[in-house]
Amino acid sequence: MSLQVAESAIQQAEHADEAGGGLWREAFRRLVRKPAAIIGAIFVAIFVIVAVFAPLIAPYSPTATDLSQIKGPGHIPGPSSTHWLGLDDLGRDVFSRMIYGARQSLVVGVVSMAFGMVGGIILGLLAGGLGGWVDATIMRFVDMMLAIPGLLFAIGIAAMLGQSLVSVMIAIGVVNIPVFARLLRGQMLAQREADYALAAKSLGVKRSRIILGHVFPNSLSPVIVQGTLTLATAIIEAAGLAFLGLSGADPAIPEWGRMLADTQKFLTSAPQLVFYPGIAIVLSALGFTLLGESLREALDPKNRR
Amino acid sequence: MHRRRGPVRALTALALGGALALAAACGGGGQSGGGNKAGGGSGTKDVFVWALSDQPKVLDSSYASDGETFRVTRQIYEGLVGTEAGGTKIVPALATQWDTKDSKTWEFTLKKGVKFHDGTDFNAKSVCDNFERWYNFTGAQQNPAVSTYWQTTMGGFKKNESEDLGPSLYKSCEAKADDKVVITLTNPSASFISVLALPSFAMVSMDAVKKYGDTVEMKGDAPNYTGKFSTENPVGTGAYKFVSWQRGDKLTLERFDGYHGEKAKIKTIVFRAIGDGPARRQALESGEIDGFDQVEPADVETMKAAGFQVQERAALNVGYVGFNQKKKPLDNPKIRQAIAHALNRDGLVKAKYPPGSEVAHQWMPPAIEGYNDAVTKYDYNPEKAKQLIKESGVTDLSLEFWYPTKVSRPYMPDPAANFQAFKSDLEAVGFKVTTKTYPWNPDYLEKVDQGQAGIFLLGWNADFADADNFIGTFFQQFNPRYGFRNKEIFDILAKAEAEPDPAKRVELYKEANKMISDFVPGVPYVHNKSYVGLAKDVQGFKTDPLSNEQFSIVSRG
Amino acid sequence: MSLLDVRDLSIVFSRRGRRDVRAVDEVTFSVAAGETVGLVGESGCGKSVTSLAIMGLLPKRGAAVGGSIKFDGTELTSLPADKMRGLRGRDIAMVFQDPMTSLNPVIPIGLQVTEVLRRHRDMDAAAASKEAASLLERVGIPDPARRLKEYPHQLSGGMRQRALIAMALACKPRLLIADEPTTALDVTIQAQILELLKELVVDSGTALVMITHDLGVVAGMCDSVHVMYSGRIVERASRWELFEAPRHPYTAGLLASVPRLDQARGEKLEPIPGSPRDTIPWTQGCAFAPRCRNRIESCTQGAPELVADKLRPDHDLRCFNPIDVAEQEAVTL
Amino acid sequence: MLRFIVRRLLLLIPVLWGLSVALFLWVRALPGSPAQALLGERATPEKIRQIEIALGLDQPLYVQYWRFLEKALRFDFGTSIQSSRPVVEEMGRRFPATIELGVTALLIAVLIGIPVGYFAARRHGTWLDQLSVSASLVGITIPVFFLAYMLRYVFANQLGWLPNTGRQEARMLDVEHPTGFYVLDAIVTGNGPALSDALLHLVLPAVTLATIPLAIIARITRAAVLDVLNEDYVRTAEAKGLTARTITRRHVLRNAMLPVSTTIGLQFGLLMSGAILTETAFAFEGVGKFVAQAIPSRDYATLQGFILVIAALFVLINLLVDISYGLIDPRVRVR
Repeated sequence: MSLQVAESAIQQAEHADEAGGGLWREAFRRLVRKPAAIIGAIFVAIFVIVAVFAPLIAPYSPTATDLSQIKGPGHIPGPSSTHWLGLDDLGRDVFSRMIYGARQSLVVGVVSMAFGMVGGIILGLLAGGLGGWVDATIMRFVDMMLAIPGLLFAIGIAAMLGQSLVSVMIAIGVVNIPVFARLLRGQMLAQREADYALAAKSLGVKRSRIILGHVFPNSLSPVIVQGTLTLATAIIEAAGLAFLGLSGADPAIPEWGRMLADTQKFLTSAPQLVFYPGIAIVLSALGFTLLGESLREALDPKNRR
Repeated sequence: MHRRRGPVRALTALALGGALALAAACGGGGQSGGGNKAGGGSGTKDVFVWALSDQPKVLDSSYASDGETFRVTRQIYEGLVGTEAGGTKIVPALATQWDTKDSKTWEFTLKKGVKFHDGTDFNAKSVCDNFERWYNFTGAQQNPAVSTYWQTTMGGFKKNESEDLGPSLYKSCEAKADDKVVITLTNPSASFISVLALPSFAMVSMDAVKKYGDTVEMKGDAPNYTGKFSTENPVGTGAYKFVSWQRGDKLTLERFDGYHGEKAKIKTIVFRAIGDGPARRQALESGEIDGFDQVEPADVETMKAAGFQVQERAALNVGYVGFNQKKKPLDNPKIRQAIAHALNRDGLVKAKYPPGSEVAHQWMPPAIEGYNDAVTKYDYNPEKAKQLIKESGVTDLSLEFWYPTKVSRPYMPDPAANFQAFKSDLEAVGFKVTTKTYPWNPDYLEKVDQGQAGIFLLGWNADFADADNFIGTFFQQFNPRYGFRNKEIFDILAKAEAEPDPAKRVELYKEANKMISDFVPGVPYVHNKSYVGLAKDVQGFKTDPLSNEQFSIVSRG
Repeated sequence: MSLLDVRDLSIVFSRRGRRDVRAVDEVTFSVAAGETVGLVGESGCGKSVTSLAIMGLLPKRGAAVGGSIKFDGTELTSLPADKMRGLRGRDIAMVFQDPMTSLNPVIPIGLQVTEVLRRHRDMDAAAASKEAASLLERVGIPDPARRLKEYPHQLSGGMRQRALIAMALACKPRLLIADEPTTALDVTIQAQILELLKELVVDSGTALVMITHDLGVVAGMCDSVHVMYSGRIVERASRWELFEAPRHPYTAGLLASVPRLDQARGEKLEPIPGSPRDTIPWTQGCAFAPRCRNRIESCTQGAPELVADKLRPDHDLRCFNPIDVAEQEAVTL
Repeated sequence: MLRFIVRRLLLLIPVLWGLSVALFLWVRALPGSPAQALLGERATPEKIRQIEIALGLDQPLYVQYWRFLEKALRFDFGTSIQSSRPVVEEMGRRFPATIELGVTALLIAVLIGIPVGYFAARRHGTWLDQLSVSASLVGITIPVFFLAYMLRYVFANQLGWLPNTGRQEARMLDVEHPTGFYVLDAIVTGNGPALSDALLHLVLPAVTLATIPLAIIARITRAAVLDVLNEDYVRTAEAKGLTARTITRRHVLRNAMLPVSTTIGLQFGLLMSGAILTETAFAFEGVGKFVAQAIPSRDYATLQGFILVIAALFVLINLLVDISYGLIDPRVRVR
């Protein structure tokens, strides 16, 4: 008998999940009506397409230098019919470098975000799921991580791991772990108090089943929104780290943040070199931000009408 | 009820205040912008503002080892001997003449009537006191980061406190008369006189040292100069005397009216630290400063075109791509030659180095005796490089190429650019290049010197103009950096160093240069000219290959 | 002449990218001084919007108000904003539904009462706070001096509603609009609050518009009752008439769904089928038709007009097929 | 309240202790040694060994940590490799610079962000609102140093209105710095030209540093005001016939300021991160630039000292924010 009741409570919980699925469907419907979301999606789509098909789009090699094009120090050929965005200080085609740069930047964004998200989910799940001293310990740890300004933290980790794009991605990821952890934990605590969870609990459904099967999946939507936003900040943070001298080992491999940082010295002589990657970063970050913000609004029950 | 309105009202007030402050700032903008120039006009003839790239570390020359510190101490202190202005020849300074029979006992005749800034006399006793001070360094003063140049050139101290210190080259000093002093060494050293020209061997007032103290503590990880002489009361015999040093702000010197030589033309020298290269140039352009060193190669022509003075400084340096022969396939001479032919040195120097820089073909600049015009040269020839690779029979063509970040050296203003150009060259002939990079100091230097690198970007700035300071320091003994043992090269360099006859010495170095070129322990690629940027009205400035530029001869038109 | 005269009031909400919504239409009613009038209907019927329109509190953009609202001869729909502000709180006051959210949480109760007094009655701080204390006392808040210094979260729901009523009555308004004043309160408190309102209205001769979905509230207080459905008044009558013999099927349905003391034991409550969302536009027919038991063909072929009941002249009705009086009696019996 | 503060201060101790251990271990985990950092190009293995012994770097880690902790408790963080001066002295020089910059930036952010957010909310849906929303989005997504260089390019290089870098004109000679806050110094010493010079040098860095907090504050204010405008108590206030001014100030802003003040409090971390980039981009000799340089130069003492102090400040500021939150919101106060 009590088993039956328990099953029905679970079904009720599953309804809540369905509502979750419905939530996403409904959110999507609201999303396609928002101009901000559409613009964001277009930016992101262009970014991803360029990144994926870089070898097909780029007219030249992004790495082969041609010093014969450079007449002397400070000479940087501007845009021409053969080189649409001009050449850089080592005679490479800037357009091709920008195209290939999208690739690296996308990788940086996605990998750092994934790293932070997975780390944050593990910590948040442990804290929000187990509670008690585990929760207290993890949250103290998270507090400690948050007590160091983010960029400083990232520099510290990147410096320790050495000069490579991987260490940059890990650094940005680690800095984002506490953000995700807090978010998930808070959401799980709220969901644990939700009616369906309380009902299931009162009927003696196993805690792990409630938490892993229902509370956790129902708590993920803000985490996913945050993930979209983190894609944007990760690209910006990577640029910041590059500016401070922490980026991939090989400066020949184009990455927007690195290009932006490395071309600062040409600001007065060839501002276009600074401008291209700067604009590219702003637009791609804007794309992810618009998408994330719209998603957040679309998922917000307050805006459901 | 009024009480409760507090925060909002305060906020409004703040907003208003902020707007006012901003308005004031903007209004002040025009005013002060004009004021700058006007202010610059009055009394600027007697002020010379120089932008350093970094704060000096200390004002006691015997504790100093970096260029920006020396740039300041050189104006305050003088040594027994110096180098001729704009050249490398040793010339008299506080000593008018010197003599030695065995390179072991050195007798100096001192200039008379020289006074320190504190009014005490400079004489033979001062010289001996100075040497005894250095020789008797204890504790943290014996730290290689403190008495760097003494240890590099003279070895150890009277009582060595570390087993890593060797015996001292200095033995004793004797004041024969007021103006006669004899310094005795433990071993013969032909280069002793060149050593004395180093700014670290400047004569300081021992009265001041005793009065203010020259203590050093190793605290945390770095030396802390606690003695006031070393930071707040430096006293020398130079054309300028110290006035004040507001750290993080400015350091001021003033003409020493009791100077024994020609008095300084400009009354006040102000040193400012501006860490950012472009910012130094912009400061010169806006008239904030009168001069700075290390003009960016790309700026040389534009600054000249804008009417600023850009003075060339002769190159006493070499930039090179080093090989570590412990790493395969660099042990193969054909591969090393192939790399030498693969690198487009001319292209890089033309595109990225300032006009006047030379493509290097050996490991020391032409201005130094021992340079050999007849060494083997490896011209840029990718076909030949491919050919040599084929001949070598090496199939695994992967190379680990190292370059440093966070550094700009005269021979390497933009290491990343050099690296990318060379990497592209190497890939063009079939090498597979992987990249390694670290911040210059400490990581990069440490790892390269431990022999971890494969091929790497490095270079050298002369301490003094001597072949030994170049190829001697590179190749005289086994160096993990290069990872080879070539007895012939080691031997000839040792022989050259010990050779007392200058002419024979030069011949030996010429021979050594040829052997080194044939052995290809790396590819030297540039002797870089460096440039000093000066305001339009600065006159009399004379660049010096060892950066020994005296501000006392500078004036403003 | 009546104090408040609402004539042909229509309110249309428009939002970019959506169809206009006609929330209120053809609403006409009047309130005389000292009279208590009820506006009754389910949520969404337009009664609250009507009250906001009277108060001039509808958003300026996106809400078009048509028809006329006359207060003591003054046309409110075209009154300039600052004049309206002078009227609000002084001559026309309002008590809102949810006392939990209708008070500013970060400033003390006292200030929230005195600010009306100082605004409209030119009192200085001392006089205002004295008056505020007596106001709180009048609405039955014990220890008013202390309460004045407290913040809303320190008061119970009933206390807060009393405080809100005190604020509304602070300037002795001539018209008070109470929008579901008891809905958010416990049942025991509800009666107290209603009693309080009734007392105050009687004492001061204030006209009262009572907006509610609760017929019980209406039965205890109102002189006349207007029943609204989907933005229009569907039936209007005196309290006695309406409760005795509702003619509109909607009114009857509302009455039947409320438990009554005179109800026979065992008799089932009959909820109105469907929900207020099951509606058709008035332009096509009677909006209530989809839920109506008395629906006939003509109900969906054109909108009925609000006309005087043929049987009872004081009773207005908007229905093609009203409930028979005889049938009514049969039901009641 | 007092108990709350004391409890929070006590909680600070384990966080800082944990941080000191983590910092100590982190610094040791960095590649490269301080001995090499001191010697530079002229290092030899013998000299490095000699220095490492002198510094006690050959001792076991716990001994080194204990020495570090013992001194740190006496506020002695050792000597900076970069400048050869005691770290505490460097703090005295660099914190005023950064605080001056940060406070100015925060003022700009607050004084512009709040009105912009407020008016955007009041004109919800109009082009003004759209503009402020888009501008704040761009403000958040633009890399700080990119903005810095663009501002330098336009206002210093091209227009020449504002100084390019630094805190002070190099030719300003008769300037005293008793406090290290250049604006304050100029006021205290009554030096007019120095005051305008200090303010001018602050403009571009402060605007750069303010951009992200400004965008965030504007967004939060807008959202908060929109929320509050929909609140019942604002309708109540309207129904009372209060003047628009009273409603705005007493009922709308006071409530909207709750989330905004929390946000402002949370800007410290962002400001510090921003300061690292801003100070580097403007050659502004403050904490951020010094710490950023300290990492590649392995300036251990500086890293440990500065980061510890920054973290302590951060936690303290959070505490202050919590306290001030209680002052604005009576609901929190009672608890």
